[in-house]
Amino acid sequence: MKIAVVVFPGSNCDVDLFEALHTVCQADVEYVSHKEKSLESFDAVMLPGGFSYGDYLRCGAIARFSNIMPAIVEFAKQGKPVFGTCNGFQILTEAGLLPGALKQNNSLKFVCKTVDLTVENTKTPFTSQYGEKEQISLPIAHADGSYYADQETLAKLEENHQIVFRYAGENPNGSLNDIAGITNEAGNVLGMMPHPERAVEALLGNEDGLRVFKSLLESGKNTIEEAAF
Amino acid sequence: MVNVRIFVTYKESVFDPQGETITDAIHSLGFSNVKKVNVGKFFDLQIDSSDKKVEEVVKEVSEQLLVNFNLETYRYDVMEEA
Amino acid sequence: MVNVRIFVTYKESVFDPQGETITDAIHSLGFSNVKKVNVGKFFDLQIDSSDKKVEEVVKEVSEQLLVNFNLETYRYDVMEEA
Amino acid sequence: MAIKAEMSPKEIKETKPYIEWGLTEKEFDFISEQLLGRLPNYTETGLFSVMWSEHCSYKKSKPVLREFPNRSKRVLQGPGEGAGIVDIGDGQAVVFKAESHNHPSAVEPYEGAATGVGGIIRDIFSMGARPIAMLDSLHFGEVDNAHTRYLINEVVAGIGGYGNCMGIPTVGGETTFDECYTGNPLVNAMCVGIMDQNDMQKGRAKGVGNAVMYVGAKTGRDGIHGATFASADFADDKETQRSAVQVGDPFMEKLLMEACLELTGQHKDWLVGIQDMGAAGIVSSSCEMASKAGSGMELILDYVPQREPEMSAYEIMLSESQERMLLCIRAGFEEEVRSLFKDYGLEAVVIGRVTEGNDYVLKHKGEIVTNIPVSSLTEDVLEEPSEETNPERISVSEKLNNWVPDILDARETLGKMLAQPTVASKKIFTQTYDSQVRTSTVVGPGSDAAVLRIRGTKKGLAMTSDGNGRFVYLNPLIGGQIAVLEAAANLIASGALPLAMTDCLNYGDPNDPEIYWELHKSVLGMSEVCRVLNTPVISGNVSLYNENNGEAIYPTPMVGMVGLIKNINGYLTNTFRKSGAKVFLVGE
Ligand SMILES: Nc1ncnc2c1ncn2[C@@H]1O[C@H](COP(=O)(O)OP(=O)(O)O)[C@@H](O)[C@H]1O
Repeated sequence: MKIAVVVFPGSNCDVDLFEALHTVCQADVEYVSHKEKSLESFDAVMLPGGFSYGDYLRCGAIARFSNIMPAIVEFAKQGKPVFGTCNGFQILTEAGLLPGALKQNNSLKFVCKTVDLTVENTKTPFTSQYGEKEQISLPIAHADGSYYADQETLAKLEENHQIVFRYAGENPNGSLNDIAGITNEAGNVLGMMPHPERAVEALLGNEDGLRVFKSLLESGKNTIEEAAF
Repeated sequence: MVNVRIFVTYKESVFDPQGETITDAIHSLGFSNVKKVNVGKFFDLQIDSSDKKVEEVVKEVSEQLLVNFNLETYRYDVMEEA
Repeated sequence: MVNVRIFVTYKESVFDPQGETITDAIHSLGFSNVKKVNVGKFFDLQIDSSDKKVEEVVKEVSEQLLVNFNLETYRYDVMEEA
Repeated sequence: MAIKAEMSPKEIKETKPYIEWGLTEKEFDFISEQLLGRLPNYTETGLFSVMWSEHCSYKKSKPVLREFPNRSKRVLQGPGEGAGIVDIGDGQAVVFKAESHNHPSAVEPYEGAATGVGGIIRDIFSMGARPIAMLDSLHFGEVDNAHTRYLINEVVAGIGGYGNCMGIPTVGGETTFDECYTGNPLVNAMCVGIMDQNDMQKGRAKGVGNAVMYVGAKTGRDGIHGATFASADFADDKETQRSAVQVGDPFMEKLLMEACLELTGQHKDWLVGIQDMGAAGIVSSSCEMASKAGSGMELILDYVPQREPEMSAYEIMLSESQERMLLCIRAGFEEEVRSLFKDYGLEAVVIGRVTEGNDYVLKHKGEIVTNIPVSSLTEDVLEEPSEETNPERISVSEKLNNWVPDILDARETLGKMLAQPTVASKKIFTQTYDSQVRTSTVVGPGSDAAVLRIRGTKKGLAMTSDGNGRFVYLNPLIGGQIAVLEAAANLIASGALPLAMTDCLNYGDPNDPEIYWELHKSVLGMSEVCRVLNTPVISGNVSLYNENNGEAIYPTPMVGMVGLIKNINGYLTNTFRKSGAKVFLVGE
């Protein structure tokens, strides 16, 4: 499986995603510039955290007009795995690939800490290696992570099991329904505020995020095997 | 040249922590007669009106870029012709 | 009740990176006739006018809290009596 | 801003506006009579007033700074460049420096702190290094004051706002509260970078005909006279006269950093020298680059990208607009450089050339607006001898017996101590900093020192910033010693070998002989410990005139230190790891 890490002007967790995949998981991964127009030859796409275009206007609002975005939208439509963390999640909502929006934290402040989460859906390409309702901890680092969607959308998210991660215990930003990560209806696009790529090595004190990447790589094996038959 | 001011605010149903925080701060300064504060942003655009209809441009720019309809709503005033 | 809208903007000489970036984005969307974008914020205050003069309250709240005079300047409109 | 007709040289001599700009009459006369042999014009007077300020010239503190040891086997670059560089083996080096932004932060705390962070980051990547961590050292008044609380919130938000957006983790620092900082808070920031030794760059412009290129943000009227402003003390009635503070644009700086690192890492053959435009903007960067290389320089100011209309030569040269760098590019590679920066959405413009001789020539609108020797702005600055006297409080206290605290209820005393804001947890601040981005932070805020791993190696770096104005106030010599020892102890307690240090010397008005004495004695104390520990001072910063309405702050040297951990798995934290473990007290 070949994975693209998209780099926007102002992305700054691109290295972290890359290293998590490359060094820790020994995956086949490449940086792809926002200027590119094609994702041909890739099997999965990851959008990193950071401050694309300075997060001026709204987080992710300007990045969604990058050259690469139509290719990402097409990629998602084909049912291939697309993942966004933090700013990546914000870009996916701004681009309409995921419902709802992320607004300023209720505290009005940036918050960097480790939070507890419940894994709510293990039937996605990014969570198959977790147990149903498993409790994990992951770092968050954002100023605009408060998930918002109207009641109707929220009800649909719940009903379709699109909520993948929920804050357990304290809600750090005011997200509705304690939402920390969701998928699209088809389940192949996942956006989450926490940073699994920051939790993949014992040296840094937390490995709870590793299985997001392992799940993805595992899902790749399955599809390749399927394709082979 | 036409000047247009576009006002963007959260929809009514969306909780605005900033408005609340500012209201509290105003009260703690002793201005208890300020009952409610809403916060919004505005964009002043200078538009060259020669080629395209100004209102069309304003709508497109707002709807494509300046406003996120999941959260926000907008209004605009076309100000003076400069 | 009186509604007051306070407009806060950067002073002219102050560099506004946000306005520049948004202008670039608008241009890259193809709206080249948008010449300039300035960004500001506004505060809508509902003020109970019975006790103190409204304008005084507005000035004090703006100058003590809402406006940073190192960088910003403000204007306000007293809107309708509600 | 309307353009006022500029004063003629004669008018300048007669009405002495330069005194307002920080130049003394003696200096002005020396410049006209000895250095130029004529009266300087308006622009030139402006250049002298910023370049001869303490902030740019260190004319007051230089004699004291000579006390610091600055060499060891590991030091690859000592003081004098953007930042110091230390060998950490395997062809790698660590680069670090600290910088103060006290006065700008007192006036406009958010932008003041943010642009302080931006400035120190540029110092690091201008050496060819990738910034990997930020630390800060903050000193405020007591928290029961509403204005102080405002300052704290804004300063902390400004530091986080800039560093978070840049994707450089803020991993440590210190925060203290004391009455003496109420009107003049201290905001010091330190940046640490890492590099391959063959990527080392210097800020110099040599090779006649090579291009002087300007890159980054456009020049506006922000912060004009900021450098002199940093060297004159505050009084409340001056509040309204203060010049506009610069606004930071971390997004622009992120692009600038990536572009510069591509240039320094992959196109060394194009590049002769690189320096950031910090205090006193174009003038200080350009004349320092020429001065260090013994070159002349000619700049055409019309080519400088400008944000505002009708800027005068004086304004263009003295502007402190942020996120700008100056490059010296080998003739023939200008186009390549332009296109490299364009790729990042940035402007790179040739604004002049390196020339033969020693003349610093500026042209604007077809006229020569400056023509002076380069050295007159840099090397010829008059050092100012200072008087020193031992403050009475010290001579009196020396005769007293040591005060011994009388603790009746240890539990109660402990409780009270822990409730002191200076001692209490700083989590509410450090949680607003992204301390983990770049996924190399092994130990973040909350331990003795921060620890980062170096990717691709077994090594790690420990880093800390420490200072204690109260100790230095009570006894500058011992206080200075303690400052360095505390930093070193923090590194050792994290499992690291201290390598070298940087500093920010925050003091009051050096023309006061007692304050100069404090400065001198504390630097002697620090130097002594540096020699013992073999931790030379490789970079640093001086911030004098930290006073409010005539009251000086405590003499507050901030010490920033970096240590090497040979095997990252051997790092230590300040927590007990399991119950039942033995506890030892080491030392006397
Ligand atoms: N302003 C700050 N920025 C970042 N980290 C800070 C700051 N203030 C304190 N810290 C962190 O909090 C911890 C405790 O700080 P401090 O009270 O100065 O302890 P110590 O005196 O033991 O160094 C340290 O790890 C320090 O890095």
